[in-house]
Amino acid sequence: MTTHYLVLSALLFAIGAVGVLLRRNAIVVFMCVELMLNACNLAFVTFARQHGNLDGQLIAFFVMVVAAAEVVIGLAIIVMIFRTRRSASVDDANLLKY
Amino acid sequence: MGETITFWVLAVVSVAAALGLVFSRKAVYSALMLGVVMLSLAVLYAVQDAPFLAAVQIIVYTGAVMMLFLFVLMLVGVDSSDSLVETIRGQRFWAIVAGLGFAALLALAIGNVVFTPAVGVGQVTQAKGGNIPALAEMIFTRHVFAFEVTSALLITAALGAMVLAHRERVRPKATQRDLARARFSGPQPSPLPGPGTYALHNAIDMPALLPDGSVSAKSINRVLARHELEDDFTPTDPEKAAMIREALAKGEAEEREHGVEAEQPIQAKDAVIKEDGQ
Amino acid sequence: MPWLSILMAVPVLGAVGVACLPKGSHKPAKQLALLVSLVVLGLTVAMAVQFSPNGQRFQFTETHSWIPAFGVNYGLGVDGIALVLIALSAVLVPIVILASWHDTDGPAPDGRDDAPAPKRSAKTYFALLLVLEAMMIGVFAATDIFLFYVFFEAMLIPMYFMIGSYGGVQRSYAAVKFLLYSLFGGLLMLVAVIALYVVAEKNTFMFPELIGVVQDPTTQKWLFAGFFIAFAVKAPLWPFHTWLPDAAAQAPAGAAVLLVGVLDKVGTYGMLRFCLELFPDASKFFTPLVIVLSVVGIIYGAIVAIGQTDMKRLIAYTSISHFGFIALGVFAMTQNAQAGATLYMVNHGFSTGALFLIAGFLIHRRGSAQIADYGGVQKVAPLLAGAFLIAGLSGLALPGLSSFVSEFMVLIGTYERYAVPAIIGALGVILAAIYILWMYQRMMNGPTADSVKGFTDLNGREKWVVAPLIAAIIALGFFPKPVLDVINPAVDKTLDSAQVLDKQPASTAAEKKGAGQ
Amino acid sequence: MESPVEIVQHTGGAIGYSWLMIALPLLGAAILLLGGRRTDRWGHLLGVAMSLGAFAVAVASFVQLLALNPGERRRGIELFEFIPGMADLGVLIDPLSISFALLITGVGSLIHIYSIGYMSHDHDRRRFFAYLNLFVAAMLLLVLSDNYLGLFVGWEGVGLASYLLIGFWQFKPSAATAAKKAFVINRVGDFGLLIGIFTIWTTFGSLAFRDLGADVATQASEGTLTAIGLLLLVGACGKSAQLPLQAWLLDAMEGPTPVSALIHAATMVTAGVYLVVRSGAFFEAAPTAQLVVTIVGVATLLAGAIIGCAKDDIKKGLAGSTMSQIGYMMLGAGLGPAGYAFAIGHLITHGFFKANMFLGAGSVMHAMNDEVDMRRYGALFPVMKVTAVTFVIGYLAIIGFPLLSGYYTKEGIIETAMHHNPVLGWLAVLGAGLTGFYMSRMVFMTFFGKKRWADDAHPHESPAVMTVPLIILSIGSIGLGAFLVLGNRFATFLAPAVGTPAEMPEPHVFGVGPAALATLALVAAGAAFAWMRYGAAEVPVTAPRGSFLTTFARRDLYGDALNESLFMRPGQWLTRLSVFFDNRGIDGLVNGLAAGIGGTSGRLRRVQTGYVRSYALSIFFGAAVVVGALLYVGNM
Repeated sequence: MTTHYLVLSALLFAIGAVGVLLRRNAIVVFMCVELMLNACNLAFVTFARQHGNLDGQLIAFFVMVVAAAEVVIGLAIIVMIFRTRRSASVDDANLLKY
Repeated sequence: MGETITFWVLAVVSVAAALGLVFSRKAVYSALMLGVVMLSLAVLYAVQDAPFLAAVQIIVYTGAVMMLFLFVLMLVGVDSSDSLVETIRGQRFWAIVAGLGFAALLALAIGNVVFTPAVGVGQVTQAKGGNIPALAEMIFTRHVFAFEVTSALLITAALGAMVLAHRERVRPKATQRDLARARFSGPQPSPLPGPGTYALHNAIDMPALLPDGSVSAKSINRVLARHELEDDFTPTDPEKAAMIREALAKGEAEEREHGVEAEQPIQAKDAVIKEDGQ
Repeated sequence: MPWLSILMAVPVLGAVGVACLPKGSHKPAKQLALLVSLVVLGLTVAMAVQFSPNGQRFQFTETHSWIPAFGVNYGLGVDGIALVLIALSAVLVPIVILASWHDTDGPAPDGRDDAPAPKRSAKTYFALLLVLEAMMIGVFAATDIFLFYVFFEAMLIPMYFMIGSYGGVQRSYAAVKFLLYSLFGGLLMLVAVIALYVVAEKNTFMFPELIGVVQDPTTQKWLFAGFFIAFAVKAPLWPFHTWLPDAAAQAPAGAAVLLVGVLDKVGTYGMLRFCLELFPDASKFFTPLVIVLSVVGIIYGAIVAIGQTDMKRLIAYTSISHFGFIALGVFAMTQNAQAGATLYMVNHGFSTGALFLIAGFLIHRRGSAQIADYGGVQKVAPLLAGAFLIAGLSGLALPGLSSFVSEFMVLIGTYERYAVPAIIGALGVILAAIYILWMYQRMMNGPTADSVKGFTDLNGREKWVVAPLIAAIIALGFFPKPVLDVINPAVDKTLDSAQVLDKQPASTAAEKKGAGQ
Repeated sequence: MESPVEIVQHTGGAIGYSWLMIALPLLGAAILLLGGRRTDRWGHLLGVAMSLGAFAVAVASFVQLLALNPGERRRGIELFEFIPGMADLGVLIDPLSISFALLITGVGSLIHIYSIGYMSHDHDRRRFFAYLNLFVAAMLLLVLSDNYLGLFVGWEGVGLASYLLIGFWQFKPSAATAAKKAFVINRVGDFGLLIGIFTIWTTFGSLAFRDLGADVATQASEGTLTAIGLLLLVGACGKSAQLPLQAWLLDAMEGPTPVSALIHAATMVTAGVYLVVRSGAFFEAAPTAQLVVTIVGVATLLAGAIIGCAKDDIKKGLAGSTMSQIGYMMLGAGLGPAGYAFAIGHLITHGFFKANMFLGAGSVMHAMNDEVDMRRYGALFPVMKVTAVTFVIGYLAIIGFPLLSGYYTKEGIIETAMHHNPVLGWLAVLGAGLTGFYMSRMVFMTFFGKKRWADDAHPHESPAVMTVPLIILSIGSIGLGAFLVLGNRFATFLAPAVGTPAEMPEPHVFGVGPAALATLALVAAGAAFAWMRYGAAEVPVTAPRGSFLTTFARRDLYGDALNESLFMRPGQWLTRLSVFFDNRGIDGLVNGLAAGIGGTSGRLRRVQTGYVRSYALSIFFGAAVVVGALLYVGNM
């Protein structure tokens, strides 16, 4: 069963990554990042169960904490950018280039 | 046996939801899709005897973080759908190639590892009397520093968000006298008509009438009005439907004419700032 | 009496003094610079007098440890070859200062001394010149290889600024090209210096201790290559020469003289001192290559010189041909050839220096460096034309003038060991006659071009510049013995430590004559 | 077969001060050049004084040398060490060098005096006398030096002086080109001599004549000796305008006439002959080299004569004849010890009568306000009596009129040549005939026949300061030949310096041998033919279009055209090619490298698109690579 879980987690991670690459709306990109984080949590929990060692679950717990902090800051930035630029598209902020 | 069934059901649901998250046009739909994924994962945690995590996932993650997303979506304009046409040349193609490649690689990696049957955390949790005490004992003995650091992290995150979102008051707070002066120098001295003042109806979606009898575009919520028109929930009385359509058209005309800021309902405070700013 | 340190300190202090003069004091800056350089000249002469040619090899040595961790010490010392080159630079600098009296001034009416405010600050120019002199003396006096390398690179900076901010129209291109070329060479040498330090495992950079230490032939070859390429770029051997014409053409006349007269000599001096003595077997291995390069340089430099239209570029190409002779002499590894090469370094400094300075006077009068813009100067300024002729003739190694003695010794020394390169090298003598006399004819003879009518002859200052150079050229031409007596023992020791067995491969009659001596 | 005697170190007496001969004119040149305008007034007198001073020292040394018995007549004086360990400059006084010195200073002084008159109107006459003194000093250094290096210094010094004097009137572009051409072609000759000196040094380890005596043949292989001989010959040809390198002599006539007289008739052009005679030891040890010398001599002899026949410019005609007479001397020098005495004898007599004729031509030009074309002369005899008489004496001497000086020395050369190699002998006789023709042509066109003067020309006799040297020179060209040749007086005098031949035939007053009579006949025929064409008949003022042979001669046997196409044009092409290669090739490479680096960095810059998503893509690719690597390493 463990391989199934891991493959699922890999699949979710890949979809999240593709989502980050394809979507232009900052918030959707942010959600895809959250999806990738969750995929990792799933893998951690699976390994915890596999090795019979609670560390996996502990790590997953910490990941959630960090994810929360990250979301707060990320969304604050998105709001701030939106307020100044009136657009939440990721591609609009491309002044720092050649 | 039950576990495999739940796994396969939830796996399919979560993958579909993930795909939906990535490919849906509207941001709100993506948010909901993410919620679905999170919930299915929570169940999977539970199945993998991590009840505490399942609970935290549902309460904290889905409950709080997802809702945060929805809030920001609302702020940013829930209807801001973006077209799926790709602007960067070759981005889509290479993104998919990379995604597939990565997934294949991981699958390959996982594939060629032969797993012994899972040991399961049962034995450890019994010794400590349940999953939560075991986790608690670990957190507060071996990982107490990490725990304290995460608490500091959360506080700073909260503080950070406030600092980021805070807008320094550039001018003194508008006093009562200023507000009065602004109102009478502004285009709209009298308070805006309440939804029902000359309202023929007390429904939220019905536009109020201006003293000169014309429909007030600002008195309705454009998003709701648009939904009604699109999904044909307009009131049966054609005359009322016409009023909604008229208000909506007038709002969009004004929006085109004045540029974006006409979208939001004008607060007096902003009017003051705008005037002084000129 | 730490002669060498004083010799380096005085110009540096002078430079600081010149730089700190109040703003806008151009004339006093020049006078102070001239005074300082004359003091240095006096000190050099005093030092040279005390130098005993047949005494032990390095004299006036000073060794203070500088970076004990690497065994780098502030080692100075002078042997015959280095002394002669230091004397050359000490003589050239005051002459150059005197000659570039108006170089930094705006388009002053020619000849008159009260020129209007200069376009660019004369103070920095003369300060740079003095700093350059200090480094020139340093590079020849250093017996510690690391110190030599430091001076080798440091010399580029003042010259870069002198070309870069005081040069002609394309000065920045020329200055950058000069700097990149030399740095490229210098970095290779840095690698070789470090490798040498590591391979020798003697925890010292002192040159006398490192002679013949590196035994294994392959490392010797690599280290030799590192050193040699740096020196080949510096003293332009054939493929690495394209920076010299640009730098010399764009630099002001005084800077060009120092660039060609002394800076490039560091390259050939380096070959003679470091390449030959530190890596004897590698030198012998690479000798055929170097001989081919130098002979190509001689012929190629001369031919391209004939085709030039710009006066200073032509003189630059002639000095590429002369450097071919010097390198040929160094690597022919016979007593006559190497003594001739060293003497050639000195003579070349005087003859090409005189050519450049007089070209500078002409450009100062006419404003353009194109040969076609002149014609019939001889009628209008006979003294100027006469000096130009003597300098040109010493350029084409006319007997009775200095370059002939050295060129003769180089060629006869090379002929003793390699006949064909000497013969091809001797062809350069004919090409030299063509390019010098053709230039002289187009500029000085024929009907006086109207643009040249307003020329004034050499004024007092310019006479003081040209007279010592011409005197040196004629004196060294007729009586080179005193200089050769200083050079010969030093060359002898160089050849010993370069393990050259048959220094004088002449036939039996030589022994008979030698015995009779 | 007696070889030259040992050189003895000498101190004291006139010979002890013989180095003054070089020093005095050198000092004079230095004073006049450095003095500048201040020395203008008395400059020329100083020049003449210095030249006469040198002549006095030469005569004193000559007298002291005669006083010594023949065995020790080679005196060496040590001066100073030029290049330590290689060569020390010194003076060698022996019969050969003293006879040259006498010729140079004697004729030189006469020409100095003559130039006072000739150059009287030229405002930088001072510079002219400075260069003349410089020339005399360099020529004396050449002939008096006791080693090859000193000889070489004198050799190039003479080349420099000729460059300065040919190009004396610098404002004339033709003079400047002629001067440059002379110097460059001399330099080609010097290149040969330089390589010869290197070979001598490498094989014998010394450059002093003292060590290169007759035993030279034993110390080196035949091959090297021939090589040395040929290289010295190349040097000699360069300086004496012999065949391969003769193009510069005719252009050298651009210089003032005294220059042509002194340098291109009497002294400099004979330096080549001196070199061949002085290095006799090498040539005797290498017969092939000697043969080549004789061949070159005869070839030049004929070429010079042919050119002489076609030239209308009097100075160019005389230059052609000089070339041919030096051909005779080279022929004589190539015959070994037997010919040396006659070669040097002819050299000295030629010095007198050729200088005499050149100065005569100079005074004619002076009178006809610098007209050089003989077709503009005619019937000058009555008007310029002294010049005409001296010129005719010179003419008779050069064609070998019996009893005059040219007859004895040229006859001697032809006799020895006939004895040595008949083919060369008869060619020499043919040359003598041609000489008879063109010299007579020159005399008849100039002094006899009808008047063809330009309308503004009113010739008059030159002032005394010019005619006195003419008279002295003509006296010399009458008696000198007989004095030297009869009784082998000059041969015995030269013996200690150059050795003596196995047997010395006793020359007789009037040669009756077959060769002598044939020469006389041919000369007479030539003169008669010339009288018929130019004396009696009407000489057209403009040169008629000649047959193929005349244009061939007029174009100096296409010597210049040959040089042009063989060396000049390819040279210019090569120069343009290498300048192009240098600018485009090497510089192109360097600048290309720089541009290349600039280009790549420009393209690399474009990777920074500014879009967050493309950066995310590259990060993702990076992650994929890392996973792949881990996988690869994991199960490797």
